[in-house]
Amino acid sequence: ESNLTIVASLSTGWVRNFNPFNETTRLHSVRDFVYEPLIIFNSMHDGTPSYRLATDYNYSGNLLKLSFHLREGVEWSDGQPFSAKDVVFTFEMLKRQKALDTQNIWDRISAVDAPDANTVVFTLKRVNTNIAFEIVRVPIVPEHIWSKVADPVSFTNDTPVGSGPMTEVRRFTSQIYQQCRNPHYWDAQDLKVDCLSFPQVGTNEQLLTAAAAGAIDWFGAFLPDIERTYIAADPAHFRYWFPPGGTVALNINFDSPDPGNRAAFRNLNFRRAVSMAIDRRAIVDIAGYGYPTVNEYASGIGRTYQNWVDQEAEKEFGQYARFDKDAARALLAESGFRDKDGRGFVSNPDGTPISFTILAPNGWTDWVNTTELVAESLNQIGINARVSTPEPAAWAQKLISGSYDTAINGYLTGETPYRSFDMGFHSRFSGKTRFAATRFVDPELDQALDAFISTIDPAAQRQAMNKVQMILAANMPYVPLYSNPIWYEYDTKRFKGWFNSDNPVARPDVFDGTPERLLHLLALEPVKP
Amino acid sequence: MTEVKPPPLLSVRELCVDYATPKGLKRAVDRASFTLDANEVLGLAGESGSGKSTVAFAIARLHRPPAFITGGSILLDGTDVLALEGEALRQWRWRDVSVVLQSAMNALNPLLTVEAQFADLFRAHGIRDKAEIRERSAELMRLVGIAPDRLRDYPHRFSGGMRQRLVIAMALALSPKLIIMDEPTTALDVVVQRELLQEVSALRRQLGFSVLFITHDLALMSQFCDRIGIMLNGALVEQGEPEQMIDAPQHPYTRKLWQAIPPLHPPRMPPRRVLEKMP
Amino acid sequence: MVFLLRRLGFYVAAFLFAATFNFLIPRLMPGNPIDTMFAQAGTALPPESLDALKATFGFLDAPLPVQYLHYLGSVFTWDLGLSVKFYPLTVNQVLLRALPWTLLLVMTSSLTAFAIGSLAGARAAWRRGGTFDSVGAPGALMLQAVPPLVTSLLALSLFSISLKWLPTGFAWDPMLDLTWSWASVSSVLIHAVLPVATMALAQIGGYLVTMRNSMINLLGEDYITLGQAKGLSDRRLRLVYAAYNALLPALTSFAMSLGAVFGGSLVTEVVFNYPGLGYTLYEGITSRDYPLIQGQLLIMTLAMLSANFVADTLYILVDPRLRRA
Amino acid sequence: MSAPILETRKLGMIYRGHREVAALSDVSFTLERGRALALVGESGSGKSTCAKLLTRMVAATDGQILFDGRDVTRPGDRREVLAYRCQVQMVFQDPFAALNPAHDVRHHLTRPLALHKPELGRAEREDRADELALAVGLDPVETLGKYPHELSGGQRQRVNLARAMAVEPAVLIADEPTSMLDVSIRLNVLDMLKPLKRERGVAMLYITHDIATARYVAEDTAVLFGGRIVEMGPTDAIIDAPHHPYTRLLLAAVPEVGRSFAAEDASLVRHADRIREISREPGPLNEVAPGHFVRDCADLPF
Amino acid sequence: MVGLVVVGFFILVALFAPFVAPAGPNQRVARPHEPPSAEHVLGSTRMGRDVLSQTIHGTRTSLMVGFVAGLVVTVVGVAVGVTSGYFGGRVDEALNLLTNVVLVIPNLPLMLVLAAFVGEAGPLTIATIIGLTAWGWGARVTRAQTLSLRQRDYILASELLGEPAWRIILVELLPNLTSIIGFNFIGSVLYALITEATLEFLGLGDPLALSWGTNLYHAQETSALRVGAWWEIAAPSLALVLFGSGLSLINFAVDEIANPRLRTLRVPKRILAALRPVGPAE
Ligand SMILES: Nc1ncnc2c1ncn2[C@@H]1O[C@H](COP(=O)(O)OP(=O)(O)OP(=O)(O)O)[C@@H](O)[C@H]1O
Ligand SMILES: Nc1ncnc2c1ncn2[C@@H]1O[C@H](COP(=O)(O)OP(=O)(O)OP(=O)(O)O)[C@@H](O)[C@H]1O
Ligand SMILES: [Mg+2]
Ligand SMILES: [Mg+2]
Repeated sequence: ESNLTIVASLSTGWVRNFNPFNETTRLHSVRDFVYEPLIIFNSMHDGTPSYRLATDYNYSGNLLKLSFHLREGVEWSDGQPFSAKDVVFTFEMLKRQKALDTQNIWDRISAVDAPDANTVVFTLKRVNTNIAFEIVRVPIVPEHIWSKVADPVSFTNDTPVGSGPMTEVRRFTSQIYQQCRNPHYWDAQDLKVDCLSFPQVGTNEQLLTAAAAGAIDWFGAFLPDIERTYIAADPAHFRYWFPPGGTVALNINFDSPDPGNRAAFRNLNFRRAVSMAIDRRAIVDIAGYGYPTVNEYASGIGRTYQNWVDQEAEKEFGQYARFDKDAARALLAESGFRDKDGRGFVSNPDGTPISFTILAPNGWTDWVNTTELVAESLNQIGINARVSTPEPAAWAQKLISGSYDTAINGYLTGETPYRSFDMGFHSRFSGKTRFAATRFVDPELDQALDAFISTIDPAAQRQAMNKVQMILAANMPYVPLYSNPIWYEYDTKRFKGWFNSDNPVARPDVFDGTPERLLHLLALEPVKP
Repeated sequence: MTEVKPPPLLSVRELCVDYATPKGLKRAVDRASFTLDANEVLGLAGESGSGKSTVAFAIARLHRPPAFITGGSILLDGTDVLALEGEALRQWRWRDVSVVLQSAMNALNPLLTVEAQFADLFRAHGIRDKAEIRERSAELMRLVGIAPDRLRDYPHRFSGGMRQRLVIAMALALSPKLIIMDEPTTALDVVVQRELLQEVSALRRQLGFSVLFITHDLALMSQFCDRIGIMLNGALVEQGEPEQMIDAPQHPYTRKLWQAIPPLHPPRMPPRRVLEKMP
Repeated sequence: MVFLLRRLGFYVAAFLFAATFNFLIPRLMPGNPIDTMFAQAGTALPPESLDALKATFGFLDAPLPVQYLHYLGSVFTWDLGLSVKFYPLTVNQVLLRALPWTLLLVMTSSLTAFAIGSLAGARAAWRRGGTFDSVGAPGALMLQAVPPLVTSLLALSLFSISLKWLPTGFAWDPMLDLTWSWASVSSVLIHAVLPVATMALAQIGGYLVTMRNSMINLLGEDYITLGQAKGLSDRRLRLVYAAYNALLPALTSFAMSLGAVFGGSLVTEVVFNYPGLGYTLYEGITSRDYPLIQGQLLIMTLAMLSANFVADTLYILVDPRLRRA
Repeated sequence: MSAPILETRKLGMIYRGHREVAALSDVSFTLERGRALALVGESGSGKSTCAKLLTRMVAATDGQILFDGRDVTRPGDRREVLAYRCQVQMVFQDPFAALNPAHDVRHHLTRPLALHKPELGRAEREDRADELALAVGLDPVETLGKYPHELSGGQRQRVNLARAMAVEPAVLIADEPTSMLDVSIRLNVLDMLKPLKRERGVAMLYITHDIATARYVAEDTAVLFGGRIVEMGPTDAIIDAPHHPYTRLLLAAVPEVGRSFAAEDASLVRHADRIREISREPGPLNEVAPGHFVRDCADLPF
Repeated sequence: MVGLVVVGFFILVALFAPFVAPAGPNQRVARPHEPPSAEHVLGSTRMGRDVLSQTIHGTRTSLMVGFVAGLVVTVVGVAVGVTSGYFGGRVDEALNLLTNVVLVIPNLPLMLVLAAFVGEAGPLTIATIIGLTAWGWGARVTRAQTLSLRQRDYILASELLGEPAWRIILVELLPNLTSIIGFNFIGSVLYALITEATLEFLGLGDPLALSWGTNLYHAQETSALRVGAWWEIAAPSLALVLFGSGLSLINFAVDEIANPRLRTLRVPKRILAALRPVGPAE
């Protein structure tokens, strides 16, 4: 019997909670492994679908209906058949229990119907060609179980009945738990792993200790000096692959509470000077141990979405995203930012002082070090910036409430660049999430973003996305630094079939929120002894 | 003294004791010599710091660093006290010489019952039979006038005078030849002091041990002792019988001591003011 | 008894005080604790989800005094609500899960340190100025100056990572089901070795010096001299007459230091990934789990009070002077 | 005899701890200018308590204290207490403990002046301190700059006395001022008290357990037992013609040169416990001779 | 007086940090994790900073935290202890209860909670928090000593003279409490030092501050020990241990001065050889 040991999240002690809707304390092995998605859109390959519980999906001609065709013969892990009724039930439950609808799906859909046992049709309120990506993120639960649950919000689903590969909880202690093979799994012939073990690990340091001892097969962690700390412990078997993920950028608050800073932040040349002052390569090497991928795209799109890059925008504005200290100085000087009081720092053309902090969440070492290097760079071109490290919670709150000057921030990835640009810059999110922290508002940008999801025509989408990039590159509302690495380390001693740069099937990390991990699991098979 | 006498029980010759201090050696006892006969009470008087206790501790071999005996000899009933070592010394202690210390409050271990402290003592000297220990302890308690049923009590349950009696009872346990009493009554008031000493006096007549009695109360000493020695700055400046010391004190210091005692009843000698300033 | 009753009054007062303090801390801090707590949860929750969550965790939107009364009620019924971080566990369950491990660490390390430290201190005092004293006493002081942090890091990297003699974490082998079998017990013991040793190391110095000093003070007492004059053996004199008496002050410092040990266990537990109270507290702090933090402080205070109570009782047992009817 | 400067009427004191201790009951006596009253008694008989009440450090639980005819039993406001303390001063038993080791002699002598004679300038205070030192037989030049640990016991007690005298009190309370001193210097210190009484007309309460020194210092003596006065009168009368059994016991126990332990009064000591028991009983005071009062008690059975 | 020398040395280093340190604390002057060499005596950190300079600058903050916290602890402890011990009665009961409660609430956890809630706790904040939570022991000891001093006749004598209470406390009592206060202060400095390091290490302080604690934190965060960069852990650890030992030794001495019984006499060997010591030890 093969047993794959995974660390998908850090914890000081496991608590039995297999409720996939619980945002705060569900076990990170519930989604995908217990509740199989309808479709997995491969975000590493522009959202190519892998059909799981669904075999097809399509938008109606007017794009206001989205239907999924479900796979036949799928059974729940207790042997009951899976059908469209379960999907409808799940979404109806989300409608009743707002607390479960963490993506606010019901803001955008008006009805869910099952015309037959294998078809589900979503009626949309507005055209939204991105909605399929969001809908498949909702775990589908069995009606015959959940309809009896009195309060699905606090329900802990101790013995889950699911559609995924690993539904049987074999063992559960606070130090380790095991999920094993679903006896009714529809795709059993592809599943070569019998059990998943989740040992409890509290900190990165402890994770490293366990991993270096060869006790973990699959995990994702920021490990300092990975070649020496991890790989060196067993160079024959230990591997890692850090493909680029979401963009990490310096956010500049257009609504900074400080008038002097605000004036500077709203000045395009100031932002460009800031951007040019930063040596991204050095940051990646020193603060990031070389793991991240430098992001020198003026739009900040990053290597992650290489196929989407608008070359025009980069040709025109790319220079502002590349390190050139002298140009930065010159730009400052010619825009009237001068050191008026001889203290070594520039002030606004009108003489108001500029002095700000860069927030980084305490404890996120690579980010803290990044901001330190950014501050150092800014100081060198005469901008008075200091680092401040509030608790992560406080950092997030300040980004949301807008009571900050500048901060380091990271963006989510999606099937297309749309998700990250939309959450970061669409005015409807402004001040609502930490991603929309720059408070840069541009109706044209909103239009371009909305245009992107109003069509399924690839050419039209590309055009809209180019527009988005052009606007961002021209205005530089944030200063992209690098693409955060996707943390992924693995041990080839017991299993083979791992994703890596030679086998780049999909995002390789094992975290909750990466549905591709299911594909990854199915690709693994035990090494024959 | 040329009279032919049996050899004295205790003879201290040219005893010197030094304390090692940060400033060097400090001589606390300076060539003190005296003898003590069997069944005799010798009093040592002198003011605070004159070395009385140091002498007593040296005789009982209770010194610890920083005290060092730097000269002289001590012979007790033929034993060279200073030559005793190890187990022999341990056995010798209390069997030959027992001590009663000044502070009645602190002389007993507060955490052990009186009985346990008696038992300790007997066991240390080879008497292990429980019944015998109990029997002998009770006997000793009766001897000093405390009901034996109080053996089970802890020391704090006894008054100062009683505690001092308990210590005396212990001191008698092994019928030592010599009991050293270092200011056994200073913490007590006069009536209790008197009661206690009368008792010791009676016991001595009954049991026949010798006492080295240390105090700075000359009047008390003159009542209680057969002979008196006066110490000044570590040296024994004068010794003799009480009458002789009262009537014809030789050393000026002795005279000064006498004059400093206001008499209770009309004076035998008019008290002369001591006018010179004290150091 | 009177003494104990008086102490009992103190315990109740202290506990109330601690409880109130507990209540006030999160409320005196800037910002809305509840929002901060959920902001921590990461992704942006829609307000409906947030409200639903708040309701689940029983956060009252009431004026302070009402909240306080409600809180006191829950403290005295020891119904501390749900843990946010460890939902669906209640705070009680989380604490109960962690308490035995911390007790194991604290008790074994304290007792070991107390025994070794006191014996060594007694020895040092007895041979005043001897080799043991002149090396031991300053050595113990140096030991006291070494932060437990440093010792545990060193011990972990030396014995667990480099030499691989001892496990690097957990309270027992995770693959074992805990029973009263030899395998389980030995697994627990092996996993406790390093945490206990590092914690004990941090305490030995203190006990050594306390014992040594109180012993030296005692050695001047008349009953020691008298015991010596009685011809008691060295051993008996040292142990029953001197050390036993010197134990009293040491005992007080023992009880007092338990608080510090409780705190100190936090560092050790974090370093050794040991599932005790300290680690849980750390976790509660970093994730702003207020119900859990409150429960933690309460239970630690309670533990401290019990330690004090035990020390008081012991004190009475040992010292007949306090044993008044 | 002049009017009493300080008078106690049926003074009583109960300490309330977890056990009540009746430390003093029904104590009445008077202090007069230029005279000394000795308070004699065994340890724990309430002597120090009496002193504490008179200094108003603690308030009596019963009875009255009259100072110059004024009732001062109850605690007053700060000014009133200050004025009283300017009149009633005390010399303590332990000469070392009574001086602050952190300050020199000058501090000890000038502070009372600064407090009670604010009109004096700094220089005048210094002069007065010199005078005070001289008055108790200390060389001002040599001693004023010294710290307590640099002084001998006798010298320390002199400083104590000088400090008490600095405010020129009308009443001086001396609580066993010599019991901690070496025999050879005790008289020396006692000798300092006499001129105060005689020349400055100070009224004195001399507390001691040594009845022999009482005769040396005080005209009158009160014998205290168990918190009650058992006998009171002229010192000579008390010593030479004691009435109360406890007084007789006390006298019998005093060590005296030339009296052997086997003397006839030794029997009194042998029955000490019984005598204590008898003496504890309350009873009225009877005047057996002019000014000589004795408390009624059961007859001795022997 | 080894202790004094060590502590004095550290104080000097702290005072003159910018002059002594070979480089700025946050300057990148080397490649990441360079082992000790002539150029970088204690090697470099992962960020390429000079460990020696970091330690030297860290000395400043660490000592500052230690001394500020020590001061707060001492001042609060002495104020509470003396007031409680001197005035007695109700005041004493209330303050004593407070002291015992402070003693009973576990310190470190409380501090952690406070530090976390204050957020981004800078060294001064940490010092204050330590100071405000750790004064219990000092107060208790001071109170006990005050209680015993209060019974001394010289305090009674001052009261009899009509000295006002504040003056008795300040002029008569405090000078006699100096050794206790000193003891308390030094002990608190040591405690604060260790505690600060612990808080910083746990990541509850301000990682940008420069103290031994943050140095350790950074070393841990960059897995210094695992990559063999022992120097990064060793430097601040050693500094902590050395300075702490120095303080401990001073305290030992203070203890000996305050309590003559504890004083060890070192009799010159020459004299000892000539003497015949007699005692239980031999
Ligand atoms: N531990 C010590 N270290 C140094 N000197 C000491 C020590 N103990 C005693 N001395 C000195 O030895 C001398 C004699 O002391 P000792 O105790 O024998 O005097 P004493 O006559 O018994 O006095 P007292 O009447 O006060 O008991 C004194 O000067 C004292 O200062
Ligand atoms: N503060 C107090 N609280 C309770 N009881 C006290 C207090 N002070 C004294 N006593 C008790 O009051 C009684 C009288 O004490 P006091 O000190 O007046 O005696 P004394 O005659 O001065 O004795 P000594 O000769 O020992 O000084 C004693 O039984 C004592 O225990
Ligand atoms: Mg002596
Ligand atoms: Mg008294």
